[in-house]
Amino acid sequence: MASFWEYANPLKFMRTTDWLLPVVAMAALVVTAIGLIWGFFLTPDDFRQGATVKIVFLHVPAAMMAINAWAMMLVASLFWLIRRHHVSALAAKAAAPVGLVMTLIGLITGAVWGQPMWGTWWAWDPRLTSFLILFLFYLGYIALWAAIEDPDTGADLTAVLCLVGTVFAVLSRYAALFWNQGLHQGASLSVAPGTRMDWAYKAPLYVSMTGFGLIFVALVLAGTRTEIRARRMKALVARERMA
Amino acid sequence: MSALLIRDLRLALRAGGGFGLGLAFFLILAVLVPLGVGPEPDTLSRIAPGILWVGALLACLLSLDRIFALDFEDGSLDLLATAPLPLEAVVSIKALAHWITTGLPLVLLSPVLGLLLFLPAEAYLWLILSLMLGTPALSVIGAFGAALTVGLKRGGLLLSLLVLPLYIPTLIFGAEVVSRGAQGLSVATPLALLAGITAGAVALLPFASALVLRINLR
Amino acid sequence: MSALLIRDLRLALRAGGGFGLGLAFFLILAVLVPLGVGPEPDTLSRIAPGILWVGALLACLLSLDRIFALDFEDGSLDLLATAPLPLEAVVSIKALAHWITTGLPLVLLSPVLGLLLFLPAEAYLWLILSLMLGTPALSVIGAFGAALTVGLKRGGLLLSLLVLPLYIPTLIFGAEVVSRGAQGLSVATPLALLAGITAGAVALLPFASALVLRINLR
Amino acid sequence: MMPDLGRYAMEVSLAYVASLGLLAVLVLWVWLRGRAVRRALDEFEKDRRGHG
Amino acid sequence: MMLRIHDLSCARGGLPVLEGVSFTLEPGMAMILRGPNGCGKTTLLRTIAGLQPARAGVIEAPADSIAYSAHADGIKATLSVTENLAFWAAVHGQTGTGDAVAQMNLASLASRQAQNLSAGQKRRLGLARLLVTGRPIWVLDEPTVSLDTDSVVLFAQLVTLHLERGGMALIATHIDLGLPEAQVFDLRPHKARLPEPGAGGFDEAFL
Amino acid sequence: MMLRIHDLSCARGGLPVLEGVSFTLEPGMAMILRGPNGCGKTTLLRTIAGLQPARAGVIEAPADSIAYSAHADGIKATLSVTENLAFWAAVHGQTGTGDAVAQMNLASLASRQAQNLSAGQKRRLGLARLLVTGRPIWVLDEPTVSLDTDSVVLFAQLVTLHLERGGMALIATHIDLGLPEAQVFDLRPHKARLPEPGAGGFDEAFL
Ligand code: HEM
Ligand SMILES: Nc1ncnc2c1ncn2[C@@H]1O[C@H](COP(=O)(O)OP(=O)(O)OP(=O)(O)O)[C@@H](O)[C@H]1O
Ligand SMILES: Nc1ncnc2c1ncn2[C@@H]1O[C@H](COP(=O)(O)OP(=O)(O)OP(=O)(O)O)[C@@H](O)[C@H]1O
Ligand SMILES: [Mg+2]
Ligand SMILES: [Mg+2]
Repeated sequence: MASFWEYANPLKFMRTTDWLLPVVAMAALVVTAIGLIWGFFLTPDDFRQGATVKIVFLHVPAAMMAINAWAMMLVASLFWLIRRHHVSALAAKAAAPVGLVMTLIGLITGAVWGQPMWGTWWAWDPRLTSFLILFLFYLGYIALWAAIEDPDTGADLTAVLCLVGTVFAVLSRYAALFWNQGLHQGASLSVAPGTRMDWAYKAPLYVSMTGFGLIFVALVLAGTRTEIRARRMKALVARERMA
Repeated sequence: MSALLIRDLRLALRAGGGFGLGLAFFLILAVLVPLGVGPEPDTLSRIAPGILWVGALLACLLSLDRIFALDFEDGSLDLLATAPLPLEAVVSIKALAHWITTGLPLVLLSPVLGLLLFLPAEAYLWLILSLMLGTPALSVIGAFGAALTVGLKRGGLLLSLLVLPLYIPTLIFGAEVVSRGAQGLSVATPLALLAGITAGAVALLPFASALVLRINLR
Repeated sequence: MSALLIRDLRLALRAGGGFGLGLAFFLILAVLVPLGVGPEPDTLSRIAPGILWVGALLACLLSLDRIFALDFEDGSLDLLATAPLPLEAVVSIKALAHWITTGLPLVLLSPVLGLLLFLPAEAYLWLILSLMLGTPALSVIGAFGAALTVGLKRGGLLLSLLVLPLYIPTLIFGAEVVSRGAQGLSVATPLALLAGITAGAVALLPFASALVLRINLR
Repeated sequence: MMPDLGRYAMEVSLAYVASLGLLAVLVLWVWLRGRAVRRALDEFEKDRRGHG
Repeated sequence: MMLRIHDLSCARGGLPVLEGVSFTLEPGMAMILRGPNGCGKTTLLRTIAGLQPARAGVIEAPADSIAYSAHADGIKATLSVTENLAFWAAVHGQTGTGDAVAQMNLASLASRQAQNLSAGQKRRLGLARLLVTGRPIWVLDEPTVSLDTDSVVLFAQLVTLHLERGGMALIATHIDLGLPEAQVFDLRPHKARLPEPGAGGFDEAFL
Repeated sequence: MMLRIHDLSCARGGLPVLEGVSFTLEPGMAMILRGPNGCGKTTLLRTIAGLQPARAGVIEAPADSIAYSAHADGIKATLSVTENLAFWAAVHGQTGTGDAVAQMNLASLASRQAQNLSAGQKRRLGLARLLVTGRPIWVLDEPTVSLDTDSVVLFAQLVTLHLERGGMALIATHIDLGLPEAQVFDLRPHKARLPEPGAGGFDEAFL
């Protein structure tokens, strides 16, 4: 386990990602391209949904990553609060914009899909609603980081916001479920019983989910490297001012 | 403890303390909505529960930055942090003072605004009850947001952005109580959930707020 | 003159300048209202014009205190007052910068929020047009309010109270344009009145604002 | 090459264009910001070494 | 009952400011901190008062024994002198503010709102607060700013009385307070040395 | 081109502060204002700069000839040194900030954000602003606060150069600037006497 914590050292992290980042980035590009090309060009139309079923290869991976990104931020925030490793705080900071864009892609593809399927761009369905609320949480988290001068204070405050926000995001999900029962698909893919989706769709879907996951990892690594550099720059400037 | 409460109430009531501004804002909002939406009693009475709750929430929101910012600026907060009171108690009492000067008057004013929005007669009781149960949660959650942003210059809009999403569960259950009440349906479940949220927030959030405040002071 | 405009825009866009917060607030409000009022598309689409206008107004309102307060605190306002620019021009340009960073983005975001509130398809054009015509008035009137309260500590809530009543005519005509548009009625009269208010406010209010500002500086 | 998207051509292509566009913007933003920060830091450190 | 500081090191804004500060205060002792602007006096006092964590080192003091007074006085402009004092007395579980008012020569101003006091009077009110905390260790940050000479003398008498009763005082100041019995602690030798930035490297603390 | 003050009387917060102030500045002249804290230096300078009306008396100066510099510098923390200066230059219809940057020894900091400047560097930036206004009459309120001795000398040279070119300077300060040619104007004799409150009556000014 001790070896794992070494990567929380900025220097070690920079060295490792020096070679890891290009690898992950390439993998992300290739896998995503395969998944999307397969999904877009090589899948049959659904008998009910027609060609719109092709949207699933963007919608579901994006939605999944939007939630996973928040989960990753939660874990990184906990790491920071407990072990105070700077890299984890900076990784959480770097993940937020990626999560935000994933949420946005989920929302947009969902809206575009909703128009032919449900006859409306938007419905106040609980799942959609909680997704919109997640979007708001991302905005708040990013805005708080941007507003604070001192990096350690920023890391502390955003970490607490992430924890408290998670609790309230979950509460909002239940509140939204209580408030309105919706139109949206259930978990048609995740759980084994009643597997409703054909392998012709499932296979490319898995590929593009992996691709989105890799994109996320690559962007977070790149973002964390940037944040580490920015942090070092800030420290050097402050130190010069002091001397 | 009571000394702090009394001081905060006294400061709010003295000239320039800002007591009544939240109330006035609530009133103005209830006037603006009919002006924007149009005067039909049907529509207004349908949306009245939601609008009143959203209005209460915004009125609460706008007075949040007074909870800690003034004490931070004049150094009182440093001194309170070194006083024998635990900071958790300070936070709770300040949230209580905020509720007494903002939430409670909102509860009392709300029936009047209900009239302006043609709230159905059956709903008044539930409006008062739900606001009574829910506004403490608004103050406590708001105190958390205020503690998060206390050191920031002109943090007002950021504060709103952080706090409003946290208000969502309270809003949903609160408005649901009133609109179910207006339709004569059972309100037991949302009322219980509202009470649960308030109880949870009051019991747990002061710890988070005190933590954040300590971080901001150092 | 353009130097001032460019500086204000640049400041708003730099980190911590608060650009986008008003927008986020507008978005949150459009989310809160359905959560309070309930998800029925019928009701929502009926109240959408009014709610969107009230939301734009509040988002504008909450960013007003940035117009002068920051410049006042760091002494720039004193220096601007002694610069060769007439203070009326300073006020107008600052209102313009506020509009570009708040009003204009609101206009552009409003169709998306229209989706969330099920605004009828015919109304989108009128929504954008009316906001485009009306938000400059909001910024100019707001700049007047900000000039009135510039020296006050935590003047935010007071500012809201002073400005909201001044916003009422703009709100009424603006929302009327959209709701008539939604029903397919003629919008010529309210549109003309809205344009009239904006033209009048833009032409005359800067003089009042400059006057008030001069009084607050001395 | 292009599959026949039937009557949903608009929707499907819109979804793909919008999503890929957003992703491209994100990647570009991460990349540009990374480059800017790296350059600033390099310059700063070179300066320091130059001045002793 | 004593205050023991051992090998203390403190930071401000993420940068180390002071290091290796050690001293002990025993009942009846006063210690004056000296050092140029920006040398870290305020930072040290805030650390000792428990408002910010130390980077390293030991601060030993009985719980709830330190009364801290900062650059800002924590005075509410719309409360009267007595109301301000009574509040702090109540917070510290004390009763009666009469003594403090008399000792700081505020009797004629007791019912005046704080916003109508001059800067020096305000400062006297801030110092009177120390008397109503009932705490033995006073940690004071430039207590005599904007006081006139008479008030400085009054303040020195007050500190002497406090020491005679077994209290302690740790005072950061630039001027001569007229406390001959006080020890002086010069902070200049304790300026933190910055760790060398690793050549092109990023160590844990980014420095 | 000159600045003539005759029998000026000014007020702060509704209370008269100074009265009977008269002096004249001609091209090439500098005048130093002296007086204890709170005697009204800032008030007088703000009145002369046109930021507040005089209670009585005459201020004669050509339009748009006064460059005022206050306790606060009007520097935007998120703009760089050049951006800050270029803005003020543009407002005053001037172009080019290179000279000002070089003269105030800011060249190495030109692209640094103002928030990363130390207090003294910030102050130098504030003074560089005077150079880009292109105005002949400098009205400066404690311009050397937080400057180190080298910078004070630099500033004095700058003022001398400005005077040689036919400029004027009116400076409120507590320290010795090293401007032997400057005249000194002591404000103490000009403290406003409060009018006697009319016995039980309310006179025009409520005093
Ligand atoms: C703006 C509107 C929409 C939003 C915000 C949205 C959001 C989501 C979210 C959050 C998930 C869950 C992903 C996960 O748990 O891994 C999801 C999955 C899914 N969505 Fe949507 N959605 C929207 C519209 C639609 C529409 C219109 C359709 C199709 C008619 C659709 C079909 C699906 C499908 C098939 C899944 C996969 C379900 C599963 O197996 O978990 N969505 N969407
Ligand atoms: N937020 C901050 N970020 C970085 N450095 C800071 C910050 N705040 C203060 N400093 C620096 O920390 C150092 C110590 O400041 P401190 O306030 O303790 O000084 P001081 O000895 O009390 O000075 P004074 O005599 O002026 O009160 C100063 O050099 C200051 O510039
Ligand atoms: N708002 C106010 N209301 C009443 N009196 C005020 C107000 N502001 C300032 N004063 C008083 O006006 C007097 C003049 O203030 P001014 O700022 O001009 O002094 P100064 O000579 O510049 O002092 P310093 O040397 O400290 O800068 C002071 O005695 C001050 O107490
Ligand atoms: Mg200090
Ligand atoms: Mg002054």
